[in-house]
Amino acid sequence: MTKSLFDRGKIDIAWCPGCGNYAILEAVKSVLADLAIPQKHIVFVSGIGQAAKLPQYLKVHYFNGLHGRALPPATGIKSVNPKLTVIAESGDGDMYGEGGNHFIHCIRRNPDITNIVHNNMVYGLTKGQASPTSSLGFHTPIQVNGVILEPFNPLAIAVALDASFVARTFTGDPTHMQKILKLAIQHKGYALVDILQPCVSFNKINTLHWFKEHTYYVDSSYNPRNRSSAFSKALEMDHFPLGVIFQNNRPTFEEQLLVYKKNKNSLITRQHDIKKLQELLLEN
Amino acid sequence: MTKSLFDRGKIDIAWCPGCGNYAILEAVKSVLADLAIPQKHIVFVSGIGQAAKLPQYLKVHYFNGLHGRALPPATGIKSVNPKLTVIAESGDGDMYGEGGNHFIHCIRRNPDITNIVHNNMVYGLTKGQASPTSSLGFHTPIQVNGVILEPFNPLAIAVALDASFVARTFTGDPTHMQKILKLAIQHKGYALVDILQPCVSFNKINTLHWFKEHTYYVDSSYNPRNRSSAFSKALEMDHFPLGVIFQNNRPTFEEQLLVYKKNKNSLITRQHDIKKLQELLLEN
Amino acid sequence: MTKKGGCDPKGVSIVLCGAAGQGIQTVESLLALLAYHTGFFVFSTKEYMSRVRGGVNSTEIRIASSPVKAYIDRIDILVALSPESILHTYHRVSKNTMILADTEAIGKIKDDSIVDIPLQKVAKTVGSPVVANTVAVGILSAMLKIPLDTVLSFVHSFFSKKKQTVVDLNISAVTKGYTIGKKLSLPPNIIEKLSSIGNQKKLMLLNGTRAISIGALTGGCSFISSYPMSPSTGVLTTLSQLSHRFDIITEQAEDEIAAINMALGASYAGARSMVTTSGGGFALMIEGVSLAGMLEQPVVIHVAQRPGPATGLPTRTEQADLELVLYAGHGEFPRVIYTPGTVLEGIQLTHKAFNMADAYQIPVFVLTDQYFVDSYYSSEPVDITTLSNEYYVETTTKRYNRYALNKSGISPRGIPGQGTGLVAVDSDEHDETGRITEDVHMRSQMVEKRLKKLKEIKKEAVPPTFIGKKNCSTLVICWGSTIHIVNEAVECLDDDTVGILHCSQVYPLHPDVKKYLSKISLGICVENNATGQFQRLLFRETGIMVEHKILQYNGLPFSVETIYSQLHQLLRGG
Amino acid sequence: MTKKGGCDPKGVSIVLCGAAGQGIQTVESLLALLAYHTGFFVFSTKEYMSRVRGGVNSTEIRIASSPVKAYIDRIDILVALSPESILHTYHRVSKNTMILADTEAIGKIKDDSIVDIPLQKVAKTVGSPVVANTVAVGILSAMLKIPLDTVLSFVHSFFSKKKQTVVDLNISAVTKGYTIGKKLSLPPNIIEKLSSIGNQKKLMLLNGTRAISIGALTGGCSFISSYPMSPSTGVLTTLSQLSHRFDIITEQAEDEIAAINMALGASYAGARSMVTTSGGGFALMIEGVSLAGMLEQPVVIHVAQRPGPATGLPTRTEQADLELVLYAGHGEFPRVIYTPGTVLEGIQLTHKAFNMADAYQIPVFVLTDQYFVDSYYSSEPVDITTLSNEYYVETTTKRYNRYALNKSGISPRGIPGQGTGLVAVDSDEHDETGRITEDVHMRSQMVEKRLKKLKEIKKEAVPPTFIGKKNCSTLVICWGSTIHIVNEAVECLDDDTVGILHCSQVYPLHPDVKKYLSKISLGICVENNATGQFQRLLFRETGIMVEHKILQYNGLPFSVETIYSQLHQLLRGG
Ligand SMILES: Cc1ncc(C[n+]2csc(CCOP(=O)(O)OP(=O)(O)O)c2C)c(N)n1
Ligand SMILES: Cc1ncc(C[n+]2csc(CCOP(=O)(O)OP(=O)(O)O)c2C)c(N)n1
Ligand code: SF4
Ligand code: SF4
Ligand SMILES: [Mg+2]
Ligand SMILES: [Mg+2]
Repeated sequence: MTKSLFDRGKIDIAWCPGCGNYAILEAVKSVLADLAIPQKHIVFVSGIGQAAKLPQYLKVHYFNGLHGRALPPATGIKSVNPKLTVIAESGDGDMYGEGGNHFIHCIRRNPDITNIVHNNMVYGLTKGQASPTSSLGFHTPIQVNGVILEPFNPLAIAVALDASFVARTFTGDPTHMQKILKLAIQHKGYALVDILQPCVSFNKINTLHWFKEHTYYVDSSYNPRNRSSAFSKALEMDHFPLGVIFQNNRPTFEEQLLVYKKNKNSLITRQHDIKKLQELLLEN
Repeated sequence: MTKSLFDRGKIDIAWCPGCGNYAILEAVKSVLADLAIPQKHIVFVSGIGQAAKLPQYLKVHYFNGLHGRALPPATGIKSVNPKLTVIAESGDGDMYGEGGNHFIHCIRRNPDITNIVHNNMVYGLTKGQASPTSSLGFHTPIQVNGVILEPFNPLAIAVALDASFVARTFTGDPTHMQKILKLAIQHKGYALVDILQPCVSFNKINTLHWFKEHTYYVDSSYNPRNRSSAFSKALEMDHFPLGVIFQNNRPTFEEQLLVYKKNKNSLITRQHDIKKLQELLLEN
Repeated sequence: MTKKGGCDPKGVSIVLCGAAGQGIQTVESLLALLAYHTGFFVFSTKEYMSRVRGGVNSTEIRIASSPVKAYIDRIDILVALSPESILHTYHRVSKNTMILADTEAIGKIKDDSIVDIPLQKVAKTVGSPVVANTVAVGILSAMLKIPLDTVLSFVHSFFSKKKQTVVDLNISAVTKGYTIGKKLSLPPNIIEKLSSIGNQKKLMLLNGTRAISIGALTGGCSFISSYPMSPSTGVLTTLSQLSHRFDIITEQAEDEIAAINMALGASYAGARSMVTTSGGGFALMIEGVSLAGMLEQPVVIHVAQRPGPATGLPTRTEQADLELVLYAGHGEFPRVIYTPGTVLEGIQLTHKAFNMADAYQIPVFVLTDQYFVDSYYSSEPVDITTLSNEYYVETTTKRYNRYALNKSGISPRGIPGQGTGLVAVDSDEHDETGRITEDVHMRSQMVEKRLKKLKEIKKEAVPPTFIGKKNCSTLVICWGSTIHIVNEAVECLDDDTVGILHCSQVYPLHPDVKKYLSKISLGICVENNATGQFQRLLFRETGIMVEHKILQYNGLPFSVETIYSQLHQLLRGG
Repeated sequence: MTKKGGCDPKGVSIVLCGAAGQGIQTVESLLALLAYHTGFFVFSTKEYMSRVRGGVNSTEIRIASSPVKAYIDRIDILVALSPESILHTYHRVSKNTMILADTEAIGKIKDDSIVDIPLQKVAKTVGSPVVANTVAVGILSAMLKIPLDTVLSFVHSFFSKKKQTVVDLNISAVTKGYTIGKKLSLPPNIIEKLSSIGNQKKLMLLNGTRAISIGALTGGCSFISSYPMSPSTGVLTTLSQLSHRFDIITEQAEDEIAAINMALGASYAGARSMVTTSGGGFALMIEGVSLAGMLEQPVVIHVAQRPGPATGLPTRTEQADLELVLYAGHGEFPRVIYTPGTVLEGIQLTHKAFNMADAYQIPVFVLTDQYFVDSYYSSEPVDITTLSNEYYVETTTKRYNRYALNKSGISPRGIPGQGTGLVAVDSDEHDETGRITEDVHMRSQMVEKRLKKLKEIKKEAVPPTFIGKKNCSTLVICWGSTIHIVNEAVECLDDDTVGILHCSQVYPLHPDVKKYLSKISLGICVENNATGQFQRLLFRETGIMVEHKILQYNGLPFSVETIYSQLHQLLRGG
């Protein structure tokens, strides 16, 4: 399959020139093409924010929902039609801030979806307020004295929640990004991909250069199957490790649902038997 | 100070006979008396549920708010009047389910409050549905095929969030409960106390006996200052460790607020200077 | 207390009163089912506190030989199980009430009229204190003159899934109770009432919760995600129980926000989906309601009202969320609100809700309340096999546009994976393809597209139910759960000039509503709230201000007698 | 396009149009402030896309020698900074419009009438492309005949906090621009308009955001917790900036639910607290609004409307959340809704909101919209030192009861730590002490207690503003941000029979509103929404159905000309 299949041609893209989002868009296209998933089986679900505009620039199905609420519809979609490849993506503010409760409980639920978070450590669309991942001391028009909330560490929390796949990558390395995205989509179960992404307009601290200086690749000897060591790895924030941090093989949400125990077909092809309902009515 | 100071006398208590909540109520009274905090400086904040009724049975100030929303008002109260001892308490469903997002972000914010969670691994007040901490396979009227969501591990998540104080205790051991509650209230910063509490009406699995069999005390050599080892400790779920699991000394939310940088008095004693406002109006 | 003279509702009313955890519910189901299986018409409703043990709750069971479907104040037989029971029911007890009490349990009471029934003692002699309730059932069935055979065979089948020892225990308990009951001398008024009760053919026994749940399945519902909240949880529970037998996903979400957003995702993927909630939970869904409006994503929202504001009275009843539901969601988009009054409407309108949601791609509400969902009654069985579904999902083609503009405002709806087209739905204002746009003309067109659906929706409005003589001059107007109560009260009035208008669809209103209102000289709105929300809605929609309201907002349902006496006072000055 | 003949608003209108990130905002603030400091009356408003770079945005700056406070369609001078600018403003451009464009930036355009202004080129020669905007300011100030001295000293002070090199750069840029501007020959109509602009004494320049923020501080606000959401964020940002100078906690919450609940906690502890939000964020606060109603906890809620449903058009304007705000919250409890139209009302009513919230222990709303918060204008300075606050918190005694029942329904409010009493507030229905109760009588009393406050609240309603001759037969009715637009349009009509009624408090309505409505023969509601929500509210409250509506729901504010021509058409049939 070719990447161009997902191209929407000459369209106006609402991102700033130089924004890391472009690299994510390209990586996503490449990976979808590589994986050769039929277009009609790919659904993107996003929230609201700059990151959340990504599906608008792809030839795929999408559900562009509310700020912070990408994961619940993604879970709904996947459970109704498990044949679909469902990718929930949004920004750090959306997923970890407004959507924090869904982030937690979706990981517990473990639907077979991919969760891409464009982590630019700032609120882009609303023009530069702190996000949950903003560094301590980060100055913004609201945080006039600098951020005083401990930065949210999505990887550590995902490991604490026993997420079935936890990874980090970085827009500065498209190859790595593709590799990780591919593994995440192929992984059976919930897969978090936190992507460090520079926001050239509002984050003058965590720039492309800064990220290059403050990241490193986990080496090939690293074993992502151990939860405690994954946690220690995830805690590293002076230099962010890039790669698959944690992985396990928990059963997925859908496969444990009663409706799929006997019948693997999508739920939407079935109808209730009205005669059985009539009987139910008189049952007591 | 005597415990009876907090007694409300002969009142009707809405808990079931044999419920673990009674022990928590008694422990709370003892600790408040021991700490000799003037009654007029103690504010309880609760959500909704059986656990959340606790303040009704105490002679203290209280703000009995919405289901899942105890932590935000507690933060509001503490920041407006740091002299108050603020205790936010509720059930596991309330704090970790509906209130999950506040749980996360309150830990990041780190106000100097105590967060008591009555963890009975079930929704009591609404009659027996699964809570985030219910065990896998737990059967309920809704989870007819047993719980399939990975149990929420509050301690591990709190450690992942770098909470400033994380502890677990158990209604079966009042002395331990008092010890831990005391440390938590005395701790400067956000302090989580997860209390394992049997629900005799709806949780026939995690009974008093079961908890006795499935808990142990962390020993005196355990060092709660190491985040990685605290995480490993928190992950133990075959036998739940009891004690202070993690502790650090992050600065509190209030003490970092601009309003208290120069002036330590409660905010409510101050008024804006109308002349300065008049000047502001003409400033451009 | 309001005056109740003149209204003496039919049948026998048995009230069981005791603490939570004392097993009143077991007596309720045993006795109601037994009466139902015997062929009596039966009604039962409960009022209970927001706690698991203790306090004081009561259940009313009415039994009659013709349909009974409403709550009455009068108590013919009171079974008092706890000390507080007497005080709790004091204002409903008259000299004609026969009071049975286990004096061992409730303590000595200086009242000779109280008949002691030694439930605990008998239970203990039988073998276990747990079967005290079954003893009570035995006593009451003897009093109701249900043949012992019938009682025994019913108790047998009721416990059939339990161990043999349990069955045996209950059989001896009920038998012992029966013997006691037979010996009780009933006061003449009760004997008279009982004598008129005859056997009926096979009936249907349902409460509101079950009606909504069956209606949902009939409407093709295959997905429900919700968060527990009294009194709405029953629908989630019922559907979960039924998920062994019907293909439906029932998911307890982490919060109400997740619930509605999951349901919208499920709907997008092609399922017929719903949520069930109550006031405070619904408040959290309001952004999601607005999303449904914008995405044009079908979804059914069951809101079971309870008294607010905030947590209010979690287990009690009220009708004070009508306006919240009517105006929920920022921005402007169409919706439909059904307010079933009968269990049959509960089935039919929930079924219709799914079809309307799908046909018009809108959120549809089923608005009930605690009294409705928790009240059971028996009625003539209905044939629901005629309730068919229309499916509107189309197979997409390459050029598919989710929001194609056309005359009706209803764009063909595709779902992902079915067809070659791409299905893009968008929370931002969008163009026909579903892509974000800020074009001012497209914006206006999309607003108009969404709103013009209302025109067709209005044509499908359910007409109000009119009961009475064609030329009646007074109309008692009600909506939702109060219909049976109002009906019985008006029957009591026995006045040809008084009719009833019940709306089971409150928005948009059927044009007949206005017609009825214009013909009368006096209108009276009956509402379980403090401000008359439906009166305001009627005014908004018809321009007619109904003069009078009968309101109640103490957390309890109206009783037949209250409505009767208030109507009486209004119409006849006392 | 609607006909605009006959309405030619005063002053000069300069429109800057370009992509986001091109610095239009800088030109806006520089030019508006410069004009303001020169002593001109100035108005400016922006319409912008929901993106950070690119797209096409525009800002209108009106300059005149008497007050200008409203958006007009007419463009006298267009400064086109991007290729899309011409198309974007096409329908507003007439043969009288002077178009300035940096053809290097926008590309060749086959239109001789366009005047090329080489912003980029000049900026580069000066030393940096960034100062292109300052060059534009230079050109425009020369055209406006602002003396060069004034311009230079203003630019100096504007950049005074930056490095000297930055100041120097901008000084040479503005000087170069000035030279270019002086050479431009202006068309006679513009010259005429400009000639009438004279200098004024010290004025006050504010936008809605700043007005609300200053009003809040004036009302004693010491706590705001909110979550960013356009167009409401400005109030949080402004107060945060001011937190260096005033004692106020400004906290960015994790979500809107946290925001309102934090604010309620702060209020409970004794702070005057508020939140600022917009439609979707407000939808998430609705359970919290109901909590405020139940706790009787004062809180001020600023809702800056934007077009919905759902995400809608995040950065644009609409007035479609009136009903949502009016009916928000499950259950029944009183509230107040202010809808300031002028910046002065923005200050005064926000101040009043805090005092009303405290006096009646209720949630009070300040309902604005994007057009209101983002529009600046200069006006005569006012004295706000007379705006005093009344504090209602009482020192508690041992026997303190938070919900003591009394005639007014307003129980004395204590706060924890102040006095010897305990302060218990409760989301469940409660008794006088604040403890949970399920007592039916207490429930009724508490419902009545909460609702009866409305009676006193009504007495403090802000009267509507009437503009016109006493005996006018037609009334143009508006609320919130549209007042100045309507006012200028009606002035244009120059018809003694047409008056204006503006409501800056929409709920509860002042009784005068009904008086005005009853006297007229024709009413016209002007609303920035698709269904006429205020028309419905007027009907609900007064029983009078205003016949006509002028509605707009494309995301843009009304223009003076649109209102004029629609009124013209309605009144004179063309
Ligand atoms: C309920 C709600 N609250 C707030 C907003 C406003 N809002 C839109 S995007 C956004 C944050 C964007 O930050 P992030 O999610 O990090 O995405 P980015 O723009 O940085 O990619 C906010 C607060 C909204 N649309 N809805
Ligand atoms: C918004 C909202 N959703 C749901 C409810 C219903 N509700 C009340 S308590 C409760 C859960 C109780 O469980 P938990 O918090 O564990 O407390 P417990 O009763 O077990 O002590 C729920 C779901 C509510 N009151 N408000
Ligand atoms: S604001 Fe930041 S994140 Fe958004 S498009 Fe621009 S650079 Fe990218
Ligand atoms: S339901 Fe469970 S938690 Fe609630 S009071 Fe009873 S035993 Fe305790
Ligand atoms: Mg971001
Ligand atoms: Mg619990």
